[in-house]
Amino acid sequence: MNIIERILENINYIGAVALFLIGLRIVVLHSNLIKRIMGINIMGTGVFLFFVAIGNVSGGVVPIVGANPEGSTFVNPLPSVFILTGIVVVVSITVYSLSLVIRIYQNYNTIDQKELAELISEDNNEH
Amino acid sequence: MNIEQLPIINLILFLFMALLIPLLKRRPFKITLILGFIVMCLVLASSSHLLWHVNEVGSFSYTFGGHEARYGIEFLLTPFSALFTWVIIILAMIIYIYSSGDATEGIEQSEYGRYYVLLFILLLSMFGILYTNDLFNTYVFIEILSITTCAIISIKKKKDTYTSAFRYVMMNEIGSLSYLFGVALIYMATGYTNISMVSESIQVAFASYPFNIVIALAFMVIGLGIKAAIFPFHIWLPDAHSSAPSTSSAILSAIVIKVYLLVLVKILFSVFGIDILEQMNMPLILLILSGTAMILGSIFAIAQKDVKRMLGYSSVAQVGYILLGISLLSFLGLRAAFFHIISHGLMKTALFLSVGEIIFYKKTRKVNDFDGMGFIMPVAMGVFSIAALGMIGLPLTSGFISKLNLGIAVLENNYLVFLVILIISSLLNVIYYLPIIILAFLRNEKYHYRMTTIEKTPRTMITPLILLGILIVSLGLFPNVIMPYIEAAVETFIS
Amino acid sequence: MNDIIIKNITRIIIPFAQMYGIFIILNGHISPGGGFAGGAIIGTTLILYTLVFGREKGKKKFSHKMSEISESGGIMLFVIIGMIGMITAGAFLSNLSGGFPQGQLGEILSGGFIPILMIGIGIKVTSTMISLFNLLIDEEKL
Amino acid sequence: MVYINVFIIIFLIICALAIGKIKDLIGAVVLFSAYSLVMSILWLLLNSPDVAITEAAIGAGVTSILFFAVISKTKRYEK
Amino acid sequence: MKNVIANILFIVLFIILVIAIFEMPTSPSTNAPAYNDVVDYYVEEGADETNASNLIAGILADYRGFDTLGENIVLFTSVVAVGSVLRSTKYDKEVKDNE
Repeated sequence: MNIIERILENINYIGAVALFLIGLRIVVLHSNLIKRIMGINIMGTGVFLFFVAIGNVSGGVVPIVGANPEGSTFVNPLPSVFILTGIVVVVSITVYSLSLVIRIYQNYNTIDQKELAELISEDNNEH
Repeated sequence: MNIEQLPIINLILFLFMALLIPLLKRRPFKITLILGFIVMCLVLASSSHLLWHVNEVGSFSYTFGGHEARYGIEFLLTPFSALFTWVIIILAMIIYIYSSGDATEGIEQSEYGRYYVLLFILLLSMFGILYTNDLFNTYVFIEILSITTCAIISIKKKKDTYTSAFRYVMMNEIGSLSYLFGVALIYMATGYTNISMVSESIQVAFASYPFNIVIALAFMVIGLGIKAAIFPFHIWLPDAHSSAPSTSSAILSAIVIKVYLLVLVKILFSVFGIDILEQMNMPLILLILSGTAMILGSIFAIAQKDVKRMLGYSSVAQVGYILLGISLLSFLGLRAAFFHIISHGLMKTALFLSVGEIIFYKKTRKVNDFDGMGFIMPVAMGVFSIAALGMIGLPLTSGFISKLNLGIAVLENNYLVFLVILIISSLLNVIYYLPIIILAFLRNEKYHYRMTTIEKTPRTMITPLILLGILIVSLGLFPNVIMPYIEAAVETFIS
Repeated sequence: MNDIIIKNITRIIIPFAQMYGIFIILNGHISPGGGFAGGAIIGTTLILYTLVFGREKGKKKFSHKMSEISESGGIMLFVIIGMIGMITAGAFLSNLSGGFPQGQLGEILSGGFIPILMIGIGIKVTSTMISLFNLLIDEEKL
Repeated sequence: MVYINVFIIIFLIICALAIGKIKDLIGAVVLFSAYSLVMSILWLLLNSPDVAITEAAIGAGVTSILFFAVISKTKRYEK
Repeated sequence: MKNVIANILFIVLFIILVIAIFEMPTSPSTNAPAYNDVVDYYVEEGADETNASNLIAGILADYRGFDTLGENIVLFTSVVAVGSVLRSTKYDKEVKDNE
């Protein structure tokens, strides 16, 4: 079957897109705040997987000069550089949002979006 | 040390200032404030020089590490980036002077140091976004910008700031990752991240891999649209604006959103180019979004009782105006959009800062409590009125000029519908701004006696407000002072 | 935690893990790895120490002041190295053209400022990780 | 080689879906840790060991610890 | 109900993206458009210009060193931001007293 072959060829890209969308779904629809932060992380890894898949060369070797036999093709080093930056950025965002979660829990005693929305609307009605 | 080093020196000055503040925490806070002011003055001087240089001598590029632009990272100084960094530093200085009069509402004394660290890193990232000519470098700066903007909201220790900051950080992160996905798709099809190189090879890539380019455009516009509060993605904005400290709201609404819109302009015109956009019917989609934003933003604003929320929704409508100018894809349209970015920046700063002063001294944010406020705080309310009249678009203010320009641009393209929408939106603006002015100044004779008991506000708070009022009026009277620079900025995208 | 087995095993593991982290940082430019990975590994060992021996002892190993210094020190090092390039070669972050020693390809001392930068990044990441963990875990001091 | 790749991708997708479904947050973090580790193996297969090391240290190590720290201060089970 | 609609939307989006992927230059070879002259330059000249045998480290610190500086600034900012959120202050004391 042609279609299965093509899926197998592009499996990394399809996986990347799937992870991106699953992460997006968790961020948008899930009501638990910590789960939503995990969703951000999953989205991030999806994008990074896409980048890595762009850089891959089948039969290529890691771009380290002198450690590989002569004549071998190197993989594209640039996507790796992008991702190294990206991973750290996503971690920073994660930690910042986790600190917000701690504060929200201390103030409202819940980390569930639906309960939070109710509590906030109650607060607004009191004033 | 030649002129080409100035952009990076600006960034390093901001960075050093941000690193210096924690070291100074045992000294009196005044020293930090004065040092920060000196840094801002230096940056203002160098940005003014750069603005003069790029307009008189010509644009130039600066590459890091002495590598060629395509292999490394490039800073591109065009009339566009020079003009808007100059505007940003002026607005930031006004807000900075205001906030130094210990009116940073809701922020505690012990957090002042961190607030200014975040403020300087915020400025650094905005300068970086405008200077850089590299898609991935833009992503890095966008992330710095989004984390700092969230942090200057959540620095206020109140219950609702945390929830609104959390929502903002989630939306922001979805936006950043969508943008990064777009960068990945463009990199996949062209092999470059340098904007000039991409725009050279994108036509070929579009011919061979159209799906890459279409999806990349969609992801980037959605990602930046979330951050710039373009209509269907604006849900984070009113919460974030109303719960943040007043100075932060002014920064957010007047500068940060505009920076994202400018990135969007850069992406649309420099990366993709008008040809591809028109083939994809992108202008039509953006036009529809901007039209709905202009009407619905104003209608939502009418329904608000909290004055800061009202201003937030008004920003949604104003983003619609700017987007309308951008999506006409014409010289006049972009000129109107750029002018409106500047004039709305001034007006929104004035509105938020004057409201901030009122909230700080009167502890009220309900629209109905503005009864007779004009006699209690004449300067704040006076500047508020000037800015509000500007938002309505009355002559003599800068708002009138931007609406006039926008109207001309719309007529040039024969979009009569949008002229009607423009007028309806202005009328809706009248409905929610005018009652406040009438309440504050014209009704309730009994408040007249309060003229004698004017609140003593620090001079550092009054001066920026008066300055803003003067700037709004003078920009309305003499728009031609700044028009050549704006036209030069437009010419970097449309020749 | 008062389990003697965990304490002793942690004592044995931590030096090796830290050595591994330092190895990764120092070899970042000749083999896979680099400042981020190595810094994160050293950071996790410090977090492990704090978890096993408690916050007070952890504070002694890596005090607040030290983390603050390495916090801004990492960036400062970066910018100063960049400025050296700016003065000598006229471009921010000039490496070999900025006059940094070239060294022998494949040795640890090679690549101009890259090893120095990697060490800077490593220190920065380490201190960031441990101070973020401490901020998150700290009891409220009311 | 291709089949290992496919297997890993399926594992990752199932992991991500399970993170969305599971009610116990500690379990979700453990799943997330496993997810990051397998992701780093995948990146090793795709010839980028630098990224794999960083992801194993930061994604599976530090991020999980930070999640645990926060869960210990908030609620463990969601409704 | 809302979830079902959202799920269908996500599945449709996924299918669209997968169909788009089939049209993209996905082949993992040196013929891919991403593997262009820039990469060739890095592979051929990178080791000489930076004198680091790991090209990724060379690009990270030298060619794209400014990105790395930006990333360090992100880390610094995150520490400041988390500190500003989590450092307990007078406000928390008031909340505790009220309870």
